[in-house]
Amino acid sequence: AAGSDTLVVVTGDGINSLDLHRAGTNRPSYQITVNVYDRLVRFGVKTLEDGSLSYDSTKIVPEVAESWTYSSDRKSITFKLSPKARFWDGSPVTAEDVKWSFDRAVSLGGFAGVQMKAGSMTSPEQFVVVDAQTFRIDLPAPSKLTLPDLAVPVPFIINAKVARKHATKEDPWATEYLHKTPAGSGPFKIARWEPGQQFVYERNDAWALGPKPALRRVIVREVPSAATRRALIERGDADLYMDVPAKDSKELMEGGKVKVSGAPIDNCLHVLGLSVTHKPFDDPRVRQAVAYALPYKDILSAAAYGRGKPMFGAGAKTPATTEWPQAFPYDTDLVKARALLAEAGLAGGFETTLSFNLGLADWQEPTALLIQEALGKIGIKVTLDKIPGANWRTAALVEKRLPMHLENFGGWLNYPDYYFFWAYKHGHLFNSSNYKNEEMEKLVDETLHMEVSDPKYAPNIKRMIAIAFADVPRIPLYQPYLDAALAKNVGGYASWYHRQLDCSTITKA
Amino acid sequence: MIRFLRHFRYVMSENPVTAGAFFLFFAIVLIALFGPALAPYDPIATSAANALQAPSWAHPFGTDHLGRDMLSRVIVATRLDLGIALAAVALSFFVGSALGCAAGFWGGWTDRIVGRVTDTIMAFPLFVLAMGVVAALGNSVENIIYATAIINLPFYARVARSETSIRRNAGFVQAARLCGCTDVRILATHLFPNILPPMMVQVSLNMGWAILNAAGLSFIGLGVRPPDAEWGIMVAEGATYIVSGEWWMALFPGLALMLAVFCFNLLGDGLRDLVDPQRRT
Amino acid sequence: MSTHPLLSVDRLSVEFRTRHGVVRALDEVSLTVEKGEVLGVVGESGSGKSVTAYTVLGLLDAAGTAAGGSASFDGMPLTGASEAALRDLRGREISMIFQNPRAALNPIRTVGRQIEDVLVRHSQATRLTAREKAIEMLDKVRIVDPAHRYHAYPFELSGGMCQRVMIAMALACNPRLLIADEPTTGLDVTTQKATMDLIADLTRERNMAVVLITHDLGLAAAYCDRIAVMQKGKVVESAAVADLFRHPSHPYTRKLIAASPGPETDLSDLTAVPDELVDGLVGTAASGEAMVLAGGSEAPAVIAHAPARSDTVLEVVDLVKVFPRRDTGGGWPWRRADPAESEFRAVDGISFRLQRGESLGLVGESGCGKSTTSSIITRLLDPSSGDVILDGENITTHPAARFASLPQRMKIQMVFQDPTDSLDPRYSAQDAIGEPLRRLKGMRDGRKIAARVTQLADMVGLPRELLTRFPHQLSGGQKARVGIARAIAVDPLLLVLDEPTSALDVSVQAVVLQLLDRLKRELGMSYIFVSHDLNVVRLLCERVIVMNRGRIVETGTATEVLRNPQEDYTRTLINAIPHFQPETMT
Amino acid sequence: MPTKLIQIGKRLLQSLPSLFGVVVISFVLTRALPGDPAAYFAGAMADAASIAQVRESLGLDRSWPEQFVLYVGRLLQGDLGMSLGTGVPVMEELLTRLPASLELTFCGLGLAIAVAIPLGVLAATRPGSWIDHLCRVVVTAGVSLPTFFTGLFLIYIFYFLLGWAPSPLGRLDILYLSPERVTGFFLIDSIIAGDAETFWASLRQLVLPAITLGVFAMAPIARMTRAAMLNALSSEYVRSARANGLSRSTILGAYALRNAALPVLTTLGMVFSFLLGANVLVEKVFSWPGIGSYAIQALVASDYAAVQGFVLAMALLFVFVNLLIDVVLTLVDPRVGLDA
Ligand SMILES: Nc1ncnc2c1ncn2[C@@H]1O[C@H](COP(=O)(O)OP(=O)(O)OP(=O)(O)O)[C@@H](O)[C@H]1O
Ligand SMILES: Nc1ncnc2c1ncn2[C@@H]1O[C@H](COP(=O)(O)OP(=O)(O)OP(=O)(O)O)[C@@H](O)[C@H]1O
Ligand SMILES: [Mg+2]
Ligand SMILES: [Mg+2]
Repeated sequence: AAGSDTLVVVTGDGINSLDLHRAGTNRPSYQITVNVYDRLVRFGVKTLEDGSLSYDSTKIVPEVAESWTYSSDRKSITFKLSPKARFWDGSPVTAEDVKWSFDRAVSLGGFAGVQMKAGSMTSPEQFVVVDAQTFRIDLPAPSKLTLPDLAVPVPFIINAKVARKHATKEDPWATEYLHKTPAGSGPFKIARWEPGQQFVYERNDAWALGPKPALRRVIVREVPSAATRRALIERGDADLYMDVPAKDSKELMEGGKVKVSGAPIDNCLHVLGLSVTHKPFDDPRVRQAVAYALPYKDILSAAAYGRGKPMFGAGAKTPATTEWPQAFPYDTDLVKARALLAEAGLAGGFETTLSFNLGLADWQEPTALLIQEALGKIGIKVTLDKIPGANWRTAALVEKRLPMHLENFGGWLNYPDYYFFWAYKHGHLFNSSNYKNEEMEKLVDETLHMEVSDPKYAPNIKRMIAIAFADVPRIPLYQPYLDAALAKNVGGYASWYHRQLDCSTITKA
Repeated sequence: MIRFLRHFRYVMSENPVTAGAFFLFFAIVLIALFGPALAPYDPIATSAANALQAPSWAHPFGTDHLGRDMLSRVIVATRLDLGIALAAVALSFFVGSALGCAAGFWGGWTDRIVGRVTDTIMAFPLFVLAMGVVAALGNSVENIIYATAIINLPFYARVARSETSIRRNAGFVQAARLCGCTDVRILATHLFPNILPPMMVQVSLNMGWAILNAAGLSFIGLGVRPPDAEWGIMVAEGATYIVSGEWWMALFPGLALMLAVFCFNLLGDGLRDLVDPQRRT
Repeated sequence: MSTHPLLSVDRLSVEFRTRHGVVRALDEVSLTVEKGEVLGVVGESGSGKSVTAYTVLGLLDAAGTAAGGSASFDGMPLTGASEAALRDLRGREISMIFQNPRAALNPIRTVGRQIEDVLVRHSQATRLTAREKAIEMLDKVRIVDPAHRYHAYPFELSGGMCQRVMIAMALACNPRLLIADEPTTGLDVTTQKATMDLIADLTRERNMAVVLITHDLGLAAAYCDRIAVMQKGKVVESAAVADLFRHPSHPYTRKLIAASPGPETDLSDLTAVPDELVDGLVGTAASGEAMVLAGGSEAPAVIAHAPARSDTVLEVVDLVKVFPRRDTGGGWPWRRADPAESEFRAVDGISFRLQRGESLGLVGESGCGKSTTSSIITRLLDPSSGDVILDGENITTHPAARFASLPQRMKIQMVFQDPTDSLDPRYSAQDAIGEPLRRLKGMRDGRKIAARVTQLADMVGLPRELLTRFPHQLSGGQKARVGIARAIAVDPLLLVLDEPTSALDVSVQAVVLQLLDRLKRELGMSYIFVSHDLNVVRLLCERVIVMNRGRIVETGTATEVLRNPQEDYTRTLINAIPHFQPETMT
Repeated sequence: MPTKLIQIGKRLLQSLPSLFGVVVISFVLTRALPGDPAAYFAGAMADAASIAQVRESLGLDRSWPEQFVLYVGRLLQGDLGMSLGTGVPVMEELLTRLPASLELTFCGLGLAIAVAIPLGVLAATRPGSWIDHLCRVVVTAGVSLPTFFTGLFLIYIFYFLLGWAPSPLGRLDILYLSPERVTGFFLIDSIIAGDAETFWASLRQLVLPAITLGVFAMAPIARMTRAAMLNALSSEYVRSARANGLSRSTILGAYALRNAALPVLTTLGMVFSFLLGANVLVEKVFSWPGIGSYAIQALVASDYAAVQGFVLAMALLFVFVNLLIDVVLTLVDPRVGLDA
């Protein structure tokens, strides 16, 4: 649409804050942090077989931190800050700034605090300013998760001098100010923000922590209707469209007018959750029966339009590798399903409600319909219940009161134990099935911070997966793709676990 | 009865558009009654292999993203849509006209309170009120009906109020008093039947509006639950497929929706002529 | 001087397309109007008077067509003339005024502007000079302070003033012919006279020809040179006024004359053949023959309640009704307005007694409080103060809202002014008459009710086959009978009649009056008869009360008051009633 | 004239109870919404403690009456609260979005009036003719289309297939900068700024959504115009005007149409507030940054302050528009007083 240094992006959901730490900041707003702020470290980027780019969860590269070293007990990490890192006002990024920012992340509570905790960072005492260019994090115990957790969007570095100026007694962390006015060092600045309509990134020409971004301006425009977004990209009025619904990405790919770049999202699964505290799903045989009755292939073709990695039909009942996610040993087999139901004393079937999130209706609704029909065949009468987005979180995750529901959790940190930690441990947020298994609890606790190289790591992970296979509180449907549609002249797009746009690598011919 | 039929024929012959609307109306009612028997396929049976087929002899309206036959769904949806519209309109008609009649007849505080209540509802952006009600109560068919009824209420109350207050001192009301009728009886047996003709126009307009409203709610995602076929949902679903060239998914339910609303809207004048005794001879 | 008359209508026929096929509204009507002549066109409602006028001016509905004959104005053909030619003619050569003056004026244009419109349209003035001329016209029709009234909207003027404005408009361009279609119906008796006098003066002054359409023979007699009588779309007779009244040649004319009450008329003088009875009685009486209706021709039926002259049926003591005045003050709650200013005393201290079997007339001009009084007496309205004692019991102690369900309700019934308005359009005659039986008498048995309804219908002379009809399928006279049958269904002691005949044709009025008289005698009821027409009141009532502005100004026996009024107000009231006295005609 | 002002004041006072009713109902309605805003806004990974923390910071831990008193108190100070969804004070948001909605609504209404009134007059002068029937069918067809359906098809045909219309991306194409804000109406602001290009650009953006709305609004206006015109044309004053030989144009214009204008004006008031409601869907389809799309988002997210603010703004607008119409009515029709 516009000149070669301006990118027009269309998106369905707008941002509501420029400050990720603030309570109430929505997911799309994370991209501000990604583009506008720097972190100590970041993930590397790799090229996939099909030529598209993706982040590399195994490679952590320097950003503000030039280098880092673990202490011998691995309980503290010391970072050497790069002298090239400068805030927009020209002042250098100091350890003081890093500490203030990290203190803020763990103090404000909410999502930021939770995410920091995943990396074993919970209190300001852990963050130590050694000197202006040296920063140390002390850990209660060694953890493999700390360093990757520093690469996620949350621990971004704020210009503490600027922010402090706008802090008040009631608002010591300057949330009011940073909400509308970022103070960072990242490759882009926010040129304007019209809530509900658009915001514009402008290149920070002074950024020196990596190759200078090719784009000078990025205009991100909110377009609520998916059909319109698709029309815009097809007509060439937009250059980039992220989070394309599966059907559109399949068709756009076939249409050939635009490029579609996508990869399966790491550590993410679309699942059917069965609440083990609701009868009759407390009986594992019933859960297995459901797992045998699901029309996996139909779901993959009619709901995911092929943009999903199959997660069914594994030959063996136990996992051969630690790969996650991996296919479960279930496949559509109504005979087995009926047999299992009969075994559970429910040969006559039963009635239940399948709930799904209105906000994700594009894949959940067809999936739900297919499941409803398929379960009908083994005598399970399913009523569908659409729950509005605002209510979903409360019903499904907080109160965990939905007997049968569609869920899609993805862990930012790409370790199976991290997934199990959130989704299989009792009381944890994404364990919407209320699943509880003593062995699983122990395994996860033991493995979570363990290094991958630890000899116990692989057996533990396999055991966890084997339990998940057998108990199936969550029946995986498929591993989704994150697809982006790009104009033919746009390159350098990489897909990220946080599912946000990273503008710095993108080029436009 | 024969007189009514003759009158009916007269009203029809006088206005071809009304006659067309009535014909359409009967067709819609028949489809609503016998829809499931008429539908060539099971409207909720999915078939991934048949997904998104363009209209053909086998599927005259094509199939949707789950391979369901659109023709069957459009046919079967008639009953639900008509049901929602009828129920919502009946509810608001009875409640609204009772309130309006009372307000118009007794005036004073009754009038003031009813007036304020209807003003308050009217001051709401109506569609948003309906959205709020459905969002708050949950999206079931009943709640859609309640929401639609609530936002239609003021219109009936207003028409009923003004029509009643015109007539409240009419000779025949005074005469009824002399005949020993109590106020309530006068309202029920003398005033209410007489304000029916103007209300009839409102009823038919509102029927159409009720369907549109339900469709709008579906478009926002607050409509009837799947897999029930409902025109609004089908249009809303189909809407996302227009750009990719699967126009039939939105077009046919949209046409059905439009035709029904169109028919109801046109029905109004005819209905009034039918129930208006002045026009009867 | 030209040989042809100013307006000549020659065997004009007009047809209307209706849902029942073609209706012939005019059937070979022929009329002529000479220069300066005033022609009266009289006839019952629906006889085609208005249609004649509209056809002449080319103002017929789209549904109507001239089916034959012709009309010409000063030799120029009107039927078949182009719309443009007619437009030039209208207002400049021929103009017309209508019955309801307020409705005939554009409600949202000042009256001055409306007169100007006509002047400018016919190039009698430019927009610059029009104003002056309009004011001059307003002055001519004797509107006080015309320069000020020029800016008035119709709703700010009284009915009489509106009619004057209409006249001003009609005469603004000095037309040669004025057609006045019932110009004074709906106006107060006193205003009516003033308006007619004004028209007469102005047209005489300008030597204009006038066609005066009316159903009031008295009016026609007083103001016309010649009268044409119309019946069912035909002109049945046309003659100079004196000739017509002295030697009416057509039976219909005779009937009309006979049915019009004068100061000397007796109730039995009023003879009439109501059309529906002619049909109903299978032509026992030849249509031309007048027939005396009233059971009086036979021996009076046994009187149910023997009138004991002494006892009092009704006593009204110092009745007052105060209405809040709407249009005064800013309405601020804290600004208490002067009560005299904020209140309006519609009834202001009325007291009278009524004996059993007696009938009392209540007379007065429009708005003097007659209807309010009768509503209070019938307990449809609560008085502000005062008592109504019916049959020895003070019935004002029961609030009007609850009176409907009390047994006393039966004792007092009412017949309303407008028979159409007082019948529920959705109730058949049968249902309407049966309703009081059901509600007040508590009758449940459908057959018994039907039997009683039939009896009542017979009593009021309503053909039985009409009982299943709805009000809009009945004629005015028939509707009046339904109303009367309903009122007497529960054998009330007292019947209040609020102008029961004012919406009816003279001939129908005569029949109804006779019917009422017969019922009174047969059933021994007492009447309170409300009217503005003393002549009518006199026929039915022994005693009369004359009201003005909510007060009683004069009372006495009917003949006394009419012959020898004591008050000026009564006198103007009597004088304003146009009537003819063939005896005194020259 | 001061009496008129007093009357207007009185009218405004009269609308206070219903405004209060709106405040109460919108408050209760939002609280009755099923979603828990605290859980929603605490974010993806929030645990119970952080949800409680968010709840406290939003003041949602207090009892309803307490919350209501606080809300009304702030309302009286002109503070509508902060929208959680967009993170901007509701007042500010409404002020920027309202002109967008109004501009669209006015254009739609203007379009509808321009088509419907002549149609209605045409139909009324030839009642029962084929023109009459055609008008009726056409306008009824318009109101029978769901707005979102019309909008989508217009976009599909005129933007996607034919490419005549600009991209349905709100008020201005990406290439243009919005004109300096004076009224908030882009059409007016661009004229003030003397920027013809921006004017055309924003006009082009307006065409499709305005047509979508206008088609929907045509029917009631045409219907009422026809009925009122028929009424006026069959009235006695028109007959007497004809009897006085007034010309056809004077009769149609100064006599019939002026009188017919009264009920039509009243209808316009209704249609206007109706359109503001219908806007919700049209704005969603056309990505129009108005208050309608704001309301949808807020409602779905249980964004209390935003929903309440929106409803209140609409109610005020409704009261204002009706007052305006009443005032215009008194100017057109001398008989009408302002007292309700
Ligand atoms: N538009 C019309 N369509 C059908 N019939 C009509 C129409 N106008 C008048 N008529 C018929 O023409 C006949 C004469 O009507 P017209 O109005 O001339 O009576 P009228 O003598 O003026 O009565 P009134 O005293 O009540 O004014 C009536 O029978 C009426 O039914
Ligand atoms: N409900 C009311 N509120 C205010 N004023 C009223 C009301 N009813 C009647 N009036 C006034 O009281 C006065 C008397 O009215 P009423 O109807 O009794 O007159 P009337 O003598 O019957 O006149 P008409 O001959 O026109 O029927 C009139 O000036 C009228 O305007
Ligand atoms: Mg007439
Ligand atoms: Mg009266």
